[in-house]
Amino acid sequence: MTAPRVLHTDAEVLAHKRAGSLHVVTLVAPGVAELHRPGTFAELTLGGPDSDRLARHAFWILRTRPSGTYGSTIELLVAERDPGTRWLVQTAPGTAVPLTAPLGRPFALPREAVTCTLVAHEDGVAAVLGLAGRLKERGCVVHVVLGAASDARLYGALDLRRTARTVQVVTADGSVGRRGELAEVLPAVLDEQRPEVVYAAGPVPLLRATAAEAEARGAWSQVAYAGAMPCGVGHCLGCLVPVVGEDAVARNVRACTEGPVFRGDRVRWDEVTS
Amino acid sequence: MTAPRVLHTDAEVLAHKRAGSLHVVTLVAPGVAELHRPGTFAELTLGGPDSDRLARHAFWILRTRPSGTYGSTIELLVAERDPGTRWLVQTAPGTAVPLTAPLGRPFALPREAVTCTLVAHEDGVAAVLGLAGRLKERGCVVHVVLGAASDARLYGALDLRRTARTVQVVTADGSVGRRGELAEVLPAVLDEQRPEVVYAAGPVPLLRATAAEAEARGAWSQVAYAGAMPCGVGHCLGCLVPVVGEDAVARNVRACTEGPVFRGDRVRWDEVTS
Amino acid sequence: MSAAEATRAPAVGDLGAVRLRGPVVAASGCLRVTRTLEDLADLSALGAWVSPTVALASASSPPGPRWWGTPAGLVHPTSIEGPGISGLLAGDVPWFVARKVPVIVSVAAATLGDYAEIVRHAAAAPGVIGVELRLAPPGARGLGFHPVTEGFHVGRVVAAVRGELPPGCALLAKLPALPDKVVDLARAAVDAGADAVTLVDAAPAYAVDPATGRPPFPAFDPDRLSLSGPALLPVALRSVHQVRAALPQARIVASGGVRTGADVAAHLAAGASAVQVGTTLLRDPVAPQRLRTELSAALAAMTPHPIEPSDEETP
Amino acid sequence: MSAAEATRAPAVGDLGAVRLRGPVVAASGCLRVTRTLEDLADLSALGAWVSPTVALASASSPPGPRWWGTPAGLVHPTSIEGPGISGLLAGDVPWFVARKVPVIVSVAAATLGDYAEIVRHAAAAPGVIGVELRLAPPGARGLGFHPVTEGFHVGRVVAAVRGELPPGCALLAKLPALPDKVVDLARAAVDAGADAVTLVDAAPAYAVDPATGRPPFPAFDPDRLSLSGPALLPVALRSVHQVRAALPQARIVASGGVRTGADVAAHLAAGASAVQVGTTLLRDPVAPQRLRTELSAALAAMTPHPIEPSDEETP
Ligand SMILES: Cc1cc2nc3c(=O)[nH]c(=O)nc-3n(C[C@H](O)[C@H](O)[C@H](O)COP(=O)(O)OP(=O)(O)OC[C@H]3O[C@@H](n4cnc5c(N)ncnc54)[C@H](O)[C@@H]3O)c2cc1C
Ligand SMILES: Cc1cc2nc3c(=O)[nH]c(=O)nc-3n(C[C@H](O)[C@H](O)[C@H](O)COP(=O)(O)OP(=O)(O)OC[C@H]3O[C@@H](n4cnc5c(N)ncnc54)[C@H](O)[C@@H]3O)c2cc1C
Ligand SMILES: Cc1cc2nc3c(=O)[nH]c(=O)nc-3n(C[C@H](O)[C@H](O)[C@H](O)COP(=O)(O)O)c2cc1C
Ligand SMILES: Cc1cc2nc3c(=O)[nH]c(=O)nc-3n(C[C@H](O)[C@H](O)[C@H](O)COP(=O)(O)O)c2cc1C
Ligand code: FES
Ligand code: FES
Repeated sequence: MTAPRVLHTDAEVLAHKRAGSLHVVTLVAPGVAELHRPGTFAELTLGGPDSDRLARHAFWILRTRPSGTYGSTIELLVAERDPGTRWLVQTAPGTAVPLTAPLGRPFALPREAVTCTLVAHEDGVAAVLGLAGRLKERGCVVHVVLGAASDARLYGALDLRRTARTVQVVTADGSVGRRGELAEVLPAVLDEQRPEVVYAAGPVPLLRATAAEAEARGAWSQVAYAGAMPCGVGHCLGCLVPVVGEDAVARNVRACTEGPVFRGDRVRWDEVTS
Repeated sequence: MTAPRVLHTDAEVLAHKRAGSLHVVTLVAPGVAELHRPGTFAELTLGGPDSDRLARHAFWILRTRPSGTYGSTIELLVAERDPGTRWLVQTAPGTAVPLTAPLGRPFALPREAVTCTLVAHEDGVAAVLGLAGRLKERGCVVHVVLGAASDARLYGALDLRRTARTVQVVTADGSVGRRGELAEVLPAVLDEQRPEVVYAAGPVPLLRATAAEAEARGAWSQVAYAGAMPCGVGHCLGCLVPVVGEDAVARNVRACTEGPVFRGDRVRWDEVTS
Repeated sequence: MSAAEATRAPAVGDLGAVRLRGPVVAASGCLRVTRTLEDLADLSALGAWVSPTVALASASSPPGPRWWGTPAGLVHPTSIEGPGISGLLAGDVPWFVARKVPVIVSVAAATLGDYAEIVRHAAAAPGVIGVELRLAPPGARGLGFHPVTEGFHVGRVVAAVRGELPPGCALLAKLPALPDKVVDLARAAVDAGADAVTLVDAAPAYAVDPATGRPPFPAFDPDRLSLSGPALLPVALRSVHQVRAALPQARIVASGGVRTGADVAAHLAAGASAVQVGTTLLRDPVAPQRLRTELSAALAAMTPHPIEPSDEETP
Repeated sequence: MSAAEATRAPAVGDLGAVRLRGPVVAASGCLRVTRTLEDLADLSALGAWVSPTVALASASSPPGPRWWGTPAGLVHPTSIEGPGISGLLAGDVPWFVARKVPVIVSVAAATLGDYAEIVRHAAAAPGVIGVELRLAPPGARGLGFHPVTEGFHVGRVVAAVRGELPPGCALLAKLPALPDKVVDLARAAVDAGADAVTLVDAAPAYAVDPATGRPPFPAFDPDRLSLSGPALLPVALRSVHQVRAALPQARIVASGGVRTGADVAAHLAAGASAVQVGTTLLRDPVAPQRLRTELSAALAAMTPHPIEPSDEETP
């Protein structure tokens, strides 16, 4: 048998850190760091062993530390959205959290050293933080545009300034950066930066706008889909995304196994539901 | 409306302390301390808001502190027996635990200053710790006999030595005190101490033996029943105990409302199931 | 059901012969008189109290365990015990009436004659605003109760008792959890004159104690166990939805799985005009007032708003 | 059931025409081929894999949400989609066969002729040890599938396909969750020649999205929803217990609510000779090996030990 490409383990909560209204949760998860590539995700069972909520939860892998004092750890950027995430950000250190990772197909990286624009909304930044570094290693010029409702939901700008040539920030309430929405500023940004590849992570309307604006400019797009993913491992069909295959045939494919990263021009956006 | 005799509140976990293999859990529960009398109990909802286990859990009120730095608190002595109690002893301070207390009828206290023997098995000591003090205040001579599987499951002997004239200890493995079972040593103890009232808290066989040995010696017995009590407030009939009423009529009564303390001679022991 | 259909459906609290002061009702067998009941529950938050099911005769309740936790549910024996109709009318009914809680008496009987007799007693008692027929308690075959598994059985029982109810006293028919039959049973109940149908009784179930491989209730018949609690919510909602779709004018009292105000709102949106809460009363002694508060919030958050909750008092 | 009766019941793993290598079976529609499946699940821990239900023709699966969490359960649309029988036999079946996992093909059809045809295809494929008829998928009226709500319907379908199975290929009849009918349906299936009955399919259900007051699946028919998951355990156990009591010789494959090895043991103690696990495979990708381990412990802790688990390989 070949080495596994994905692991299932009882990860152990090591630490929590608040970041505005978001949370960074560090988990001891041996082996995951080594297998992770930007765009893959971790699927967690939240709420403890007696929770009556069966759906699992997907999270981007924000950072990995292949080895440290506590062994191999990963960090997640968590928005408190529902009972499961509320539980996660309140767990006592040492709590076991069943975790399956890394799952899905990562972002495709350009073969050449080209210009790339990374667009991320709120916790979507967790999908692109590591990507920025990888692209820079390959000699790419990296621009980043981050958006959020407000300052409190913005994360990673400082970190990204170390790798990216430019980092722009847009907030809906204008509490930091420019006031506005990512989708609004996108056309002007792309006209100015002229990337060959646009990477995006965030809600569906942002992904759709990214795909359209990239295509209009002859650029590639790679969009990271974060809709419902109740099982994360391909069994439930709860994550079907309508795409057009390389054979030009329309199909509905599982985002957890065929995605979560898709080529923007392959998605039939009119039929995407959430 | 008259003042309530029982409160329902989201108690807050203040602290945990290990005591051998038992745990002392301190909860902020305003008002409960003032209403509590030895023998009443607290009913807790364990596992958090999304737990799929519906049965609640009963605990003796080990100690109360009507006011302190954190307001009115109570302490419980918890044996880790099932998923609910495992959750309780691992909760982070600040966790909310729905709590209803004090429930049930307390131990009856003798009108005169008589000799009393208190018999308790493991966490049953939580039912009699406060009782010993109350009896002493009334001028009673208090003897205590504690039993446990081993030293690690024994609690409160030191505390009780301050109020009780004698404190004897029996463990099944002989790790502390005499080796043996409470029910075995009881006849000799009662012959020696000649109490007018025997109080007991522990498993049904101990309560039954206490009732029988007391009756055989013309003493009263007050036994604290700790069988299943899934609702604790009288609605589910999950706690019926067969008794003979003062009118000499046989009835099955709710231990959570008519008990948990019963006169030992009123229980139809042959029909008690657990 | 579309919003337009929802407005055609019976109003919240409408039980035909009476209108409840609020939609949340204590389910049969799940709220009992105790010394401390009023210290905990705000009884004014209840639209009504449904009594435990009684028969003509009294029957004693055996001691020992009688519920077993299952995932988000509890399995319990189905048995008709307690003080009988006279004991109930002399004891718990006046207790609630004295506290201004509208009372619905739940009854079961072995023959049509017994049904008529027990309903006559119940409906005549002061403060009783309704009678709920417990039809076919799950696994009741052999308990001596009138067997009710087909529509015509339901029709016969309802017809036999209909004449015993004075005006202002509602007749409710509580139906078993039989997904393929519920519409037929409900239609038969309504056609025979029931004011409303209560959907549904606890579901037929079984449980195994991991220590013994057998049901954990030595004192009860293992073939007469049933499931209650949140686990049942989607199953009960299904019956409510089906009956509402098939019988747009029928009044439905939902029963099954309610834990939060959102669950009450879900039952109302599916077509109920009142909603019973059972198991949750065992787990949360302050549930009546909590559900009232949560329900307002849940209805306010639902778009389109499915119903207009009624705050009118029962006349 | 007494211990004496238990020993008379069919042995663990016995499905008549075949004997499974272990009692834990992946339920229909809950385990699918992915690139990483083998990295997570130890497929050798499965007694068999039941395919998602297929029809003769293929049908595409609409995108968008298709499950909704309820207390300890999930509500999902009942629909027969996927590649059709030829696609399945060309794709996933050989994938599992190549990995030495015994395959049971689940089928549904609209007519008796179609049933015979699809079973013939399925049973002839290499590595297929059984065919499971999905009879009356909950709310299937109108989907064009053969309606199955009475014993004689079941008998007709089973009789129509019985002759299509070669020796060594077991015929399973998966029955709907209809508590009052399950014994009749099971008897009809066995009498018509089914090797075993699978008890039960997901239960008819309904769900309301608190934001809209309507079911949360815009792409699916709101009248064809069903409930799966741990919430269902006591309901499924009841059917197993009832059929075992009524038909002591019948082979039963349990389905419903299994989360732990203790739940598998409970189904075995209630009378099953194999136990399917469905929803738990969605939530715990390592469930096959976990259940195998937990089952041994659970059986060891049960007194009296209800059954002797079989470790024999399928021939
Ligand atoms: C008056 C009184 C006072 C007490 N005082 C104390 C005290 O001071 N300290 C102390 O430590 N203890 C005390 N106890 C005992 C304590 O309440 C319980 O023993 C303890 O909480 C364990 O509960 P249990 O017995 O219900 O647990 P278990 O026996 O572990 O629970 C068994 C129950 O779990 C449920 N269950 C099993 N499997 C599942 C599943 N898969 N999903 C959902 N549910 C399931 C079943 O309903 C079963 O009934 C007291 C009890 C009483 C009545
Ligand atoms: C690939 C991917 C990556 C992601 N990365 C991140 C990330 O890095 N950071 C981040 O914060 N988020 C991330 N998300 C989003 C995150 O997984 C979810 O948004 C979050 O966990 C909330 O889950 P939800 O949407 O299911 O919750 P909700 O929308 O709150 O849950 C709704 C579900 O709850 C269930 N439910 C409702 N009521 C009940 C009840 N009474 N009982 C039981 N169940 C009930 C219903 O099934 C319903 O489907 C990511 C998602 C994906 C797919
Ligand atoms: C402890 C208990 C006792 C019950 N007793 C009765 C009863 O006497 N008569 C009756 O019609 N239903 C009885 N039921 C069923 C409930 O009234 C209710 O219909 C069912 O439990 C489903 O609702 P729930 O999920 O809110 O509990 C009882 C349920 C429980 C849990
Ligand atoms: C996502 C999902 C898909 C399912 N698909 C099918 C199916 O195609 N055919 C079938 O017979 N049952 C299907 N079922 C029902 C399961 O096979 C099983 O009988 C049911 O879920 C009860 O078992 P469980 O509680 O272990 O999930 C499906 C269930 C789920 C949750
Ligand atoms: S999340 Fe279940 S198949 Fe993708
Ligand atoms: S514990 Fe429910 S009535 Fe006593």
